[in-house]
Amino acid sequence: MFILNAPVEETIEIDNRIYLLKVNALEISSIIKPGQFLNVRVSERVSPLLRRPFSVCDVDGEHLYLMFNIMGEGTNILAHKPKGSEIDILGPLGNGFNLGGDYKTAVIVAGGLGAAPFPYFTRTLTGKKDILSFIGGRSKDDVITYNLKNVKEATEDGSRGFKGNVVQLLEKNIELLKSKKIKIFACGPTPMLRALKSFCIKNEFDCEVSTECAMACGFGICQGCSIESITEQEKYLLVCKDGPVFNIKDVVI
Amino acid sequence: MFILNAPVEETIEIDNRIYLLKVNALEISSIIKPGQFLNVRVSERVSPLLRRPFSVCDVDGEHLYLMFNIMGEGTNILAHKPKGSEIDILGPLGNGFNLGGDYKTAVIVAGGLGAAPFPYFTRTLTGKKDILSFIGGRSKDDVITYNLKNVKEATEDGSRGFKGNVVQLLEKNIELLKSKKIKIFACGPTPMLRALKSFCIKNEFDCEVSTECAMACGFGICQGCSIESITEQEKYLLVCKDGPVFNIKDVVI
Amino acid sequence: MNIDLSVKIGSLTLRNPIMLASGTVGYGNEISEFTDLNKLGAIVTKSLSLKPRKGNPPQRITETPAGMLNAIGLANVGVEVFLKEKIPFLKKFDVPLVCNIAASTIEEYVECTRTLTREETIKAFEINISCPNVREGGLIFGNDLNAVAKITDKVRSATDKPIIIKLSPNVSYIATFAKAAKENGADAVSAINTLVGTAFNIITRKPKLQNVTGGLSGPAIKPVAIAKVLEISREVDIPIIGIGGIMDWKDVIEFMIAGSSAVQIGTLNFIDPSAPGKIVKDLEGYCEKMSVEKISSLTASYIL
Amino acid sequence: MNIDLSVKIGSLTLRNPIMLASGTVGYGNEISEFTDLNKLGAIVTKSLSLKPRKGNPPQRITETPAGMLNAIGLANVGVEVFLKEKIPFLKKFDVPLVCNIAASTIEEYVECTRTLTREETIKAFEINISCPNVREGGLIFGNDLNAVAKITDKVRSATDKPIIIKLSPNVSYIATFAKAAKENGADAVSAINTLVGTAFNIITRKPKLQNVTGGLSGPAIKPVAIAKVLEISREVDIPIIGIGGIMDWKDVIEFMIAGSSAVQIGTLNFIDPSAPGKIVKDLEGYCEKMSVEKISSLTASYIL
Ligand SMILES: Cc1cc2nc3c(=O)[nH]c(=O)nc-3n(C[C@H](O)[C@H](O)[C@H](O)COP(=O)(O)OP(=O)(O)OC[C@H]3O[C@@H](n4cnc5c(N)ncnc54)[C@H](O)[C@@H]3O)c2cc1C
Ligand SMILES: Cc1cc2nc3c(=O)[nH]c(=O)nc-3n(C[C@H](O)[C@H](O)[C@H](O)COP(=O)(O)OP(=O)(O)OC[C@H]3O[C@@H](n4cnc5c(N)ncnc54)[C@H](O)[C@@H]3O)c2cc1C
Ligand SMILES: Cc1cc2nc3c(=O)[nH]c(=O)nc-3n(C[C@H](O)[C@H](O)[C@H](O)COP(=O)(O)O)c2cc1C
Ligand SMILES: Cc1cc2nc3c(=O)[nH]c(=O)nc-3n(C[C@H](O)[C@H](O)[C@H](O)COP(=O)(O)O)c2cc1C
Ligand code: FES
Ligand code: FES
Repeated sequence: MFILNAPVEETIEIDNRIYLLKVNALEISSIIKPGQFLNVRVSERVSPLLRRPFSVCDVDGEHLYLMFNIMGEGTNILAHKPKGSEIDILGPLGNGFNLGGDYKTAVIVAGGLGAAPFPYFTRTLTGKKDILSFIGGRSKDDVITYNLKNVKEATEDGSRGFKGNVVQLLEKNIELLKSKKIKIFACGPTPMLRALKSFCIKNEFDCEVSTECAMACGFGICQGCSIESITEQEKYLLVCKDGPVFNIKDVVI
Repeated sequence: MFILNAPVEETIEIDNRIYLLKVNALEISSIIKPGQFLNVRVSERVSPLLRRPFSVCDVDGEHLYLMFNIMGEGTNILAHKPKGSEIDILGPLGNGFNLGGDYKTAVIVAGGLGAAPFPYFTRTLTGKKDILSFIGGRSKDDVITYNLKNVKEATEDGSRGFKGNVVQLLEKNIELLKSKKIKIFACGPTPMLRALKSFCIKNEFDCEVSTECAMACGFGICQGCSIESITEQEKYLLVCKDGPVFNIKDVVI
Repeated sequence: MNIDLSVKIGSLTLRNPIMLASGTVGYGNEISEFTDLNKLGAIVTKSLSLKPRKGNPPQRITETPAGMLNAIGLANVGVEVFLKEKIPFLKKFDVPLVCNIAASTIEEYVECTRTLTREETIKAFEINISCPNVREGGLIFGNDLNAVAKITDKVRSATDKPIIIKLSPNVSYIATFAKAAKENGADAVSAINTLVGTAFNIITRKPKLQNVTGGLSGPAIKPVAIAKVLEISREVDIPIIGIGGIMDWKDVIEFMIAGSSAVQIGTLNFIDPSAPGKIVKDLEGYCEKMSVEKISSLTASYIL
Repeated sequence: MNIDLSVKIGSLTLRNPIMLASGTVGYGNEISEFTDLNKLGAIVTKSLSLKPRKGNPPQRITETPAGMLNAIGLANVGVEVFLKEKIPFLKKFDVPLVCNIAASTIEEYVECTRTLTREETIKAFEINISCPNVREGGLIFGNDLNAVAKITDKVRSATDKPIIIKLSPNVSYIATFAKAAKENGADAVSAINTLVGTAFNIITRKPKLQNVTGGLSGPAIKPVAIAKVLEISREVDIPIIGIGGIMDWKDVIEFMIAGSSAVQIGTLNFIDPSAPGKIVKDLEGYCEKMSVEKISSLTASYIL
């Protein structure tokens, strides 16, 4: 874990309302793994007070990329960080995806900004496993396919790709999925994850999911990020330390 | 009184650590008088919460100039407002200097940033009255003579001009002052104003002083900016409404 | 859609829930340059006492993180001057005028109310028992349950107009005070007044306020204010006027959900005196978008 | 100049006034990656109860203007696991360890203290009577003067080590609680714990915290905390540990001037876990520059 002031090299609006922030942070970029995250101090001032967590979106040498949209004050400030300024980042945090294992095809399932961790994931796995990406969103503006491979799209309003949600799209492709030795890696809004969980249990697919919740510290000292465990009844798990990636069967979503 | 978003045209560091902010605000620039002030919202965020008051430093057509140094968070933000951004200003506020009257020479007395209101004052009075400026500071870096005329300088460490404070410099020039029909216009730190008050009373000089204090609203609704009156015992005067310019005899400094 | 923004505080109907808080708009004249008073729910005067009060010596205010401390000390023109010099201006507007009263003795509360109630422009009274910056007569009424009960009872006898008791947050259980107010005839309570706070200048080692302590207001106190409103709402059946740190229409909705029938805007007036008018418009927009026909249906609509 | 940063809390000497607050550093391991614990005044553990506690269900935290609300609900590993699994790590450091204890009954407080006092690594106890997020046994101890007196007295009999009573700010007069603590044998008090607050999601109309209310911490509460420290300092002769919203060395000086012998850093640890170490260095710089030979001379150095 490092806290460092990373120079901002670029902030790109890659799509309408989706930003990519490129910072220079070799200490972190050289060790961070797909699915891990950073906790970013967006301002030196007392408001916004807390750091904001972001998945590592991509890594390229000494560069780290974060992907986000403007949700509130923190992301608004981040989107307007001028080139040459510095941002205070803390990381790498949490456990990333477990990329190993006895599967041939990594199936990415993402909704909206849930796509954020997968460019780095894809880069890391390319050449090692086959990759299939199922990407959903409310309408075509919400489908983020930046730096992903073999993408199938779903939109709820049918404005792009399959009309329906991304889990329905998985259902539609069930034969394809069953025909391969797959492991699912997912990130997205809670309703999507709930549907995905049923889908995975029903079809006995192995699935790792990156979860989100409100966080204060990001590294295990505030106990703010609790998530109910399926296996351990006596205590909550911590999203920041025990996750954010969990086996979808292990946590209450 | 107007509240408006004024485009920032330029922020110039005119001297080490002294900034001049140029904004476009015709509604205000066309009516504001020397000695009046503006209350500036430096940030949309909840911190810094309150507006920051600044004297109008100069006016040039539709342009207003503010002069300040970095005292804290508010002035730090202001100093780094990018060209093209907007700042929310409220004004004109307070009563300016009473420029009329039966005097021939306007004597400016200022210490440090107390020089801020006098460029506009000088511009307005040029051609109408003679002007003599007595400008003091701790050392040469604190003596601000930007856009002033007929300047005599004083520094406490003797690094520029007269060695001593600005009131001692007035004392030294007492013959000159007595030989003219003068009115004094002053702004500066409290110890300077106290000394000036004694000086003016002793020598029976008429003197208007621009005072400063902590303010919340700047236009008379919070009652935060009270100042003790010499004449009225039953109530405090308000710096923002009854001032900031007072006859030096009328208020407790 | 026809949106009904009106709310009721006892027998008083306001055209919308936005009131201007005592001590943050003087007697209405300066702020009328920025916000059309006729578009607001009500305005509450600076606390009035029987005689004029000079207030505390400067420095009276200082900024704190997301808030401010004030120790104005109830500087005001007194009842007589108010009636003679301030009412004529306020008469010009079609907005309910609530007179806030602060006093050092129970008798003074009664006397103020009795005098002011004759003035028909005044539509209700807000009784300030909770100013943290004045300690006269040895009592801090706001922290004394018996005093609150007694003041409410006596003021009740002095007027037929609605009485709102403005509660102090600096107590262990605010609901017990709301209950005392209700049981003694109050029509509503307002919550909250400022929290006691202080700040020191670390160079001079003196308090930043001449009065040593002051009242904390602004966004910093919003979570505390909402918790106090919720506490009263869950325990006492009385209309609540929510106050504390409101900066925009979203804060207004939050206060209403937590139990407020109306709200007051305080510190925000200093920062943006045009905000109250804007908030009324924004509330209308919100109701339209969310298909809320009567804004009063939001009051205490929390789902716990 | 030879600067003496050491301070005394009863019989306990700390090498400097910077302590880490309970619940904001777990049991020390994570934060030790960012700040050298051996350079700090003391660390206070997360509140321990006799048995492990799961804490409140999520969502447990939310941000507010210049602050945050938490309703962790005293999630902790319990005394037994603490002794077995956490103490070995903490033993490696040369920093006074203060054990914070929270309990639902007076007996539980005593039992915890008695068990823990045998562990020599533990140098003092901080008794949390003021957690706003747990209401068990029907009592909120922090608001009950008799309970505070009784707990202090009983815990006093259970250990020879210094006892610090951590006071609730959610009371009318905190000094009366400090007095009860002192009279019943406490060596010091710490002030303050969090203020009760809440926040609602205006779309779902549900509280943002599953527990409904939570504790407000961070810079927003600093003026309130300093006022409470000052109140105690003026009325009760007992060492005070100041807590609430400290963000930098200037805040530490302000708390000391107002009456604190030492301070605790809480929420700041989440934002910058390297800050406590930096603050110690900055304090040394300040003392050098201002020719303060003994930092303890700042305690209650206010000029009112
Ligand atoms: C481990 C982790 C990884 C994340 N990775 C990414 C990422 O790669 N890209 C991205 O855009 N976002 C990501 N998020 C979510 C991101 O942290 C929030 O969007 C951000 O904190 C919002 O900050 P804000 O100040 O702009 O909004 P705020 O003003 O704080 O909130 C605006 C809205 O966003 C909601 N919100 C706030 N925090 C969260 C959160 N943690 N999760 C979900 N909703 C939230 C609030 O409830 C509110 O409705 C991640 C969160 C976690 C916990
Ligand atoms: C009518 C009026 C006109 C002014 N005109 C000018 C001007 O033309 N140029 C200029 O540089 N400054 C002027 N000031 C002072 C200016 O308002 C403060 O310097 C500014 O508010 C500091 O804001 P900050 O956030 O940077 O500092 P803060 O963080 O608020 O404070 C930093 C330091 O400055 C001190 N300070 C804060 N406010 C004031 C104040 N009102 N007066 C004196 N000291 C203060 C604080 O005590 C603190 O020590 C004027 C003040 C008034 C009342
Ligand atoms: C400068 C100032 C003066 C105040 N004066 C009074 C007063 O005279 N009477 C009163 O009942 N409340 C007074 N208040 C309290 C406000 O009415 C309100 O309860 C409090 O400020 C919280 O609301 P806010 O956070 O929106 O400001 C004053 C507040 C401020 C900031
Ligand atoms: C997430 C969180 C958890 C806390 N847990 C405890 C606790 O277990 N026991 C306790 O006595 N105080 C606890 N506190 C209170 C802090 O110790 C401290 O009193 C409070 O946060 C104010 O200080 P701050 O503003 O610096 O955070 C907790 C505070 C936070 C923010
Ligand atoms: S975010 Fe603090 S423990 Fe997980
Ligand atoms: S600053 Fe508000 S009345 Fe003067």
